[in-house]
Amino acid sequence: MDADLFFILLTVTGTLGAASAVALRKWERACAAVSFGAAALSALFGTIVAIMVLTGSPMNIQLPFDTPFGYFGFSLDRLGGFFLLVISIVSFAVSIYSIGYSREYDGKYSIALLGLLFNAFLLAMAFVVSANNAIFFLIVWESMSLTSYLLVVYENRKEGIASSGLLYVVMTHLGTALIMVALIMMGIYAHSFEFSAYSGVGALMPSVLKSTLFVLLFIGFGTKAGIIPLHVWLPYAHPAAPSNVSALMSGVMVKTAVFMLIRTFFDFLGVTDTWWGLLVLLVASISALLGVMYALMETDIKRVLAYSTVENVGIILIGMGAAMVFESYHLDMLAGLALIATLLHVMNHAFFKGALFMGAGSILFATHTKDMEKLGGLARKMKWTGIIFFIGALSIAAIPPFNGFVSEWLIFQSLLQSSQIPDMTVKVLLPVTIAILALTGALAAVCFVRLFGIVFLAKPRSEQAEHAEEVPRTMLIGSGLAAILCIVTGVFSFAIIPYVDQVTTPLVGASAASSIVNGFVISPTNDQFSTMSPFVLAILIAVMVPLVIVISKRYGGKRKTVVGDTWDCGTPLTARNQYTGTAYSNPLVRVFSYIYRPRPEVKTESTSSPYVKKRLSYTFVVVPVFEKYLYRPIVVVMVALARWVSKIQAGSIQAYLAYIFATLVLLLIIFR
Amino acid sequence: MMLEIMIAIPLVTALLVFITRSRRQMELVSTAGIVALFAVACYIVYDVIADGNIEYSIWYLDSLSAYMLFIITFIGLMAAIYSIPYISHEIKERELTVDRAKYYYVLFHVFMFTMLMVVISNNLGIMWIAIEATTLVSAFLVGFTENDMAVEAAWKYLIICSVGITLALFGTILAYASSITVLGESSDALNWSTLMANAAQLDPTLLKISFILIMVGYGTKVGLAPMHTWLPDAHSQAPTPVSALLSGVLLNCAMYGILRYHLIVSVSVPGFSSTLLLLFGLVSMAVAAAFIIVARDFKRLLAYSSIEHMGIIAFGFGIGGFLGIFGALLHMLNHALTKCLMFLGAGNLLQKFKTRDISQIRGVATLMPITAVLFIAGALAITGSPPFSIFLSEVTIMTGGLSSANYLAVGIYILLLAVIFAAFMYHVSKMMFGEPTEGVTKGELERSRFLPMGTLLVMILVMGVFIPTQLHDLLVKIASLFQVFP
Amino acid sequence: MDQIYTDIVLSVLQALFLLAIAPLVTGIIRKIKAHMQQRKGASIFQPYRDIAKYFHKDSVVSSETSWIFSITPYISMAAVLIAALLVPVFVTRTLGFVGDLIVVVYLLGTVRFFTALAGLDAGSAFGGMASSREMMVSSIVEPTMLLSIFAMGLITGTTSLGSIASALSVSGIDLVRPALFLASAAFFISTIAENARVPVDNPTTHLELTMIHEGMILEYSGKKLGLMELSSMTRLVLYFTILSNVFFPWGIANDLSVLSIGAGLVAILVKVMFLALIIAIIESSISKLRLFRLPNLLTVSFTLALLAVMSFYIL
Amino acid sequence: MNDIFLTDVINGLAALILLFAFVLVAGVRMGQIIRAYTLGSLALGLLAAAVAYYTKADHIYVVAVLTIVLKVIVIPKFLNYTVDRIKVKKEVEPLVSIPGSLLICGGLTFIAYYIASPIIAQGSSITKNCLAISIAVVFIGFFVIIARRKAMTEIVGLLMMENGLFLAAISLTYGMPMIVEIGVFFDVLVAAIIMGIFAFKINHTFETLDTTFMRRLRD
Repeated sequence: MDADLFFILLTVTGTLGAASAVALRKWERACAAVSFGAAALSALFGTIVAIMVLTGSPMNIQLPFDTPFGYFGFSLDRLGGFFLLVISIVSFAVSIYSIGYSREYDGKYSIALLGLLFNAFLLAMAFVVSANNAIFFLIVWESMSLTSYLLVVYENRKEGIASSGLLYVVMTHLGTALIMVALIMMGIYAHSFEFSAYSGVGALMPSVLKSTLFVLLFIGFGTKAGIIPLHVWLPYAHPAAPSNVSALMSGVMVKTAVFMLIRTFFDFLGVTDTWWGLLVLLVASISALLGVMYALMETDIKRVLAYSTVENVGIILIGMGAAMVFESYHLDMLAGLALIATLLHVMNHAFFKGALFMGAGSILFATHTKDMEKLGGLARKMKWTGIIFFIGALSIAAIPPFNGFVSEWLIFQSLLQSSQIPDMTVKVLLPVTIAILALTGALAAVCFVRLFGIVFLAKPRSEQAEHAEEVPRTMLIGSGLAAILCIVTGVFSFAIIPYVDQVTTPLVGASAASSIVNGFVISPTNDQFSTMSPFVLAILIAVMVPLVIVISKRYGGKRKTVVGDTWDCGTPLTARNQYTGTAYSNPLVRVFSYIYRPRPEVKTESTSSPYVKKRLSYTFVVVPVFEKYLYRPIVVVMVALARWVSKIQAGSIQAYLAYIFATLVLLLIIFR
Repeated sequence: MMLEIMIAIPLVTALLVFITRSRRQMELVSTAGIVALFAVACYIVYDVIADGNIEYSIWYLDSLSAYMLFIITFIGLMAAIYSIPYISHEIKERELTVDRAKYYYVLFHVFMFTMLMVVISNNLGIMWIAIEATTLVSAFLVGFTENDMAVEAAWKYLIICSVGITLALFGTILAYASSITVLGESSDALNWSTLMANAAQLDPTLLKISFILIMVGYGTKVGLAPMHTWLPDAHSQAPTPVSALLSGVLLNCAMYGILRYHLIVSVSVPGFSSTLLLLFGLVSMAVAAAFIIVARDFKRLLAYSSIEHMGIIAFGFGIGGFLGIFGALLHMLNHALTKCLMFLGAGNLLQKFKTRDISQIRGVATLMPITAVLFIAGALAITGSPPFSIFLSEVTIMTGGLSSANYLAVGIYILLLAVIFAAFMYHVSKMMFGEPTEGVTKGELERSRFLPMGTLLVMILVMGVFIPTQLHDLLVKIASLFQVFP
Repeated sequence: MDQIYTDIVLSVLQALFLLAIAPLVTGIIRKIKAHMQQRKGASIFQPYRDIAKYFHKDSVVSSETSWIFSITPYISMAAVLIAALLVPVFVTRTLGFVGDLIVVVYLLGTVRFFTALAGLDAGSAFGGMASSREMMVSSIVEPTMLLSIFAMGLITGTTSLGSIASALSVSGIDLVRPALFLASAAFFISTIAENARVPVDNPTTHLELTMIHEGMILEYSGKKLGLMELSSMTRLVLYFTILSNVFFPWGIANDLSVLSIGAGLVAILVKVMFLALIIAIIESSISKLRLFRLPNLLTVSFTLALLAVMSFYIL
Repeated sequence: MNDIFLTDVINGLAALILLFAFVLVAGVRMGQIIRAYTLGSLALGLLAAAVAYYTKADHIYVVAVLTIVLKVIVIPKFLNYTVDRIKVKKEVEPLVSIPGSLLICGGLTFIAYYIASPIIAQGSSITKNCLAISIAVVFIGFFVIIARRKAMTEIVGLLMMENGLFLAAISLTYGMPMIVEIGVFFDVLVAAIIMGIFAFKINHTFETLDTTFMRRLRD
């Protein structure tokens, strides 16, 4: 059995899924079951293909017709395979989840449309990582953007959905334009638009052009990846989409951008200048830090998660940037280490962000709100959702031995290797990145303590939360799968790394695995720098926790526990006494006020006497810096310009003719 | 012989429609006529592809004309089919009497006839006459709904285009003059084939002036800025199927006129004509972009987008080189198909909402889901998003530009495309999404409208990833006219 | 192979040792403070009695709480103990291969993570406030600790505790650089902050509005309270040990001869007591800072740590 | 008769056409304008005849006849008829004052000469400098369309542009191929008529022929 066959199966099932969605539009439940089932199946095929490719049977399919850009088709090397694996696994989980989740829309919006677009989206993503021709890639890439755009505006009657979608589609389109130029320029130098001819094309270019293309690609794909300041669309679009789609967009789609960044930088252009890596590091650090900081401010669960995606992409790119710096000094081993860390984090983030977004979806499903301030106490009402979400939170907060911790640890280690860089200034710069990364990690922990604590613990803050019930089984299975993977990929990372290494080896030209992994233990390349074994850690925890429990139960004999009220200083507590999400993050706002520029304002309606207030209302906003100072002006200028030009169409026929006359005379005089 | 038959068909159809009595009859006749026309045209096109150019008496068909022929007849077919539900709806709404409807169908077919004449006549003079004729006939179609706006639009259309056309005639004369020193006053000295054959000896100074006049003259009809001013008025006021025809086909016909001269001039004065084309192309795109941003009327929006796309085509030809030409040619077809789809969709909206004002149209996705899907798809396609066909042609042109190192031009081109995309999507998403407009009942109009629209969508979707071999070969053949080869 | 077993045995022993002396150290600090405040003060063994007492009491649990509240004590105790397994106390040989300093820091982070959640769980304003403040503090403290550790890592060319300790203690003075002192200073401030000591927090107060750490465990009682107390005591000692054995590891045993181990034991006891003394002095000489003054102090420590890392290259 | 005389005649007639163009610009009433156009056309017809005589090319006689029949008789009649039918004031109401218009037209004539000069320089055919005049006439016609308000004046201006073309056609190329000539003539006629029809429509819908009132369609 070769991979080609399974890839074809993937395509066919996906298409059938889309078709069946339309065919069964009358029977919503059946429609959901069939179309999402098909999606799950095709994701399964995707997983098979990916595994086959990763175990060394490359895939290659060619479409049977010619275009001015040569033949279109699909081919997968190990890098593509790795990303296809991530995509497929998450897609699989999400597809299953969607069967239940789509109930949310029964009778409100067309399930058929959802199924159709969902399948199309999955296919598009699978194609993006496997397209073998620049133009074909652009086609599928943009198709992916458009299907996701249509999914974002799926709940189209909702307030503000249209504008969120617009922002998204416009930003991503701008990005694509730049990518287009870059890829085509490469094609011109490679004398072919097939990716097979692209690798190493950078060597043929003048360095100025090369650097220009680097910048174009970084901005272009950066837009999709959501790096600051190109992230503006992300916190609007991801929350706007149906939660299952958000999971895909945040978990997987942004990764396709990372995929292409790695592909283009390491494979096509070849990293030669150090400043490339430094630029990436700079931008990535800013994204990571600001991303998590904005995440801390949000009270909309899905926006929190969206911003945390910005943060994690930042972390991923920090890894990649480090790899680029090392590569530029031909420290191949270290580049390999950094790249492995990057790819691991790509995978891990896909899993825990998938779990978290699905969890958020479940909350939405059960309570019909995603506003933290209206939630609370769900851990008791939705036990399993709570646990799943908690696992996700632990992973993203890099609690050992969950997967988030492993990749973050590796990134730290690879940054620490900066001591081997010959250049002094660069050496001194990297520790700053370390500091920022550390700070980011800590803030991320705060962010998710806050999120989980406010949403799942203590008293419910509203009616909906009061009457929340556990979500359907399919949703639990889907999100649970992702959660389990968070643990597995963490604990057994020592087994995964060698495969990842095979992915990076051709890119950096050196295999790092042998020195990274020995037995259960992971250690960065240069021997005895430091070691860590998530596997053994897991065992220790598995032993220690029960031990503690047993001992503490034994010692002092059996004692009964009485259930009582929370300590309330004598006045009965209501849900309004609890700390809110805003209050929780308030200390940090005050600490980092120079970044947040908070605009708190207190309104008091006083009665006749100034001492008796009728009402005190407190509103608090964080200024969206980039939108206000970067994007708004551009739009304003554009529109003003347009208005100015549009004066020529004033309706007077004489004027119209005058234009023609002027043009004519002018041309005749110039070119006579 | 086949040619005479073909151009006879629309005239005969018009006549038959004229003598019909009931609505059903005229619909039947008109459909039959257009289908027959399309069939014959296809046969001829196939003929040209199979065994080369056709040239006798005043006719001349090479691959380029054949290509245009296909576009004209196909879009004509689509528009004619769509006309049936559209017009009958108008009649139902008491907007039209049956006699007016008949008048409409007659004009429609005569219009088709004039456009056919443009592309199959060898003699540049006759081509000019044909183009002028298209103006005169379509003027009535533009002013068809005889309210004040329509009349105004028609008048502007008539005057501005006639003036432009007159300049074009001047250009034609000069082109002729440039030839007499070589060919003497032979009556076929105005034949394109003859001129092309002797292009090298023609008097360059005269030709340059001639081409400027042609560029401005026919350019007016193509709708290149700053001669475009009539276009938004005419396209927004005409009955929607006619708008589709105007945007999709008529503009291409005028462009065809320019191309014929471009071919000659680029031989005798290399680079001159392409520079002009490139210039006008970019200017048109820029102006169109501005108007698309501030658009308030969705039919005008589409009209401006037509200006933009004519600009792109001109740009492509200006860029030149195989990819530039190939892209531009492909774009002619793609634009015709997509714009036709858009206008048909616009027709649905217009008849549903009874307004052309963007700000008064909300929640189409809820009210008319199918139309919404088609319209959004069309919008994405027209703004050059994959997987629709326009993307392919635009990228081809862009590649041509980059490989011929026109970095600045391409830079502007891309910037404008991006801006237009943003503006266009802004308007469209405002119309399609959100809470529906008050007092508009849910539900689609006649189902038969979706036959042509669906066909068009499928075509642009398929051609988005794959160019049929015949088409590919045909385009390569046309490109060879421009002395460029893959 | 038996190498491993000895390592395991040793690390378990050291962990137990820490666990054993933890309450004692707290007791000693309290005693010293009492003396400085002209009080007689409780016996230095009082903490042992307290914990024993907690374990023999029934407990009251709020009706609002969830499973988070009930597992937190076990998790935090376990996490601290695991961390203890990785830290060299009197011998440099431990289960170091399982995790380096970063892991230790993250394990302690885990404790904080759970405690903060537990604080929120009961739904009282105090818990929420405390947890929020705790996280605010930690968000600056954790990177500080990591950075100071990285400084050590750069100096000694490793981040695994055992290696750092042995490297320093063996190669001795020639590794001593400005970075070392900067880093240790930063880490010391972190220790204070992390263990809820003055001037960051006041462990003895139960005045709701000022307490941070106590606020989070306000709802606990009985065995669970005992565990929480014990774990935080152990954590304090653990920090002391890291501070002493990572930054000033001299005296720690590098082999298993009775003599050197004895020396190691003495050394660690001396260092810990010394640190306890310093803490006590600080606590009784300066007062607790206002909450929103804290960031300044913490940022100072952060900067110190960053300087430490950079100075390694520059100086 | 000798060529020199003939060329003088031809050039003279060409000059006459230009003169009448100026007269037209100077016209303040519809009647005057139409008359100026008629005379211009007449001059054109005669010029055509002269060229025909000079080149012994019979088909140009046809052109001459057609010109005179159509442009001197039919079209002016039609125009007058329209003007009478549409009961509007006979003033032309210029946008640009008459003197100003005349000055501008002078400038345009100069530009026309400037543009044509390289071609005249080549000077193979004896009537090359008619090109300059024809360009000038085209420009002036164009200017009339722009600078006058009435729908009627727009039509006349257009027709005058066509006269300019014919001047060029005849003088440069001694007439175009027959079918083209016929076609063009027919076309001009039809155009004039159709525009007349629309003039009616405009008057019918707007109660005026002043096209500056048509400002409904705009952005």
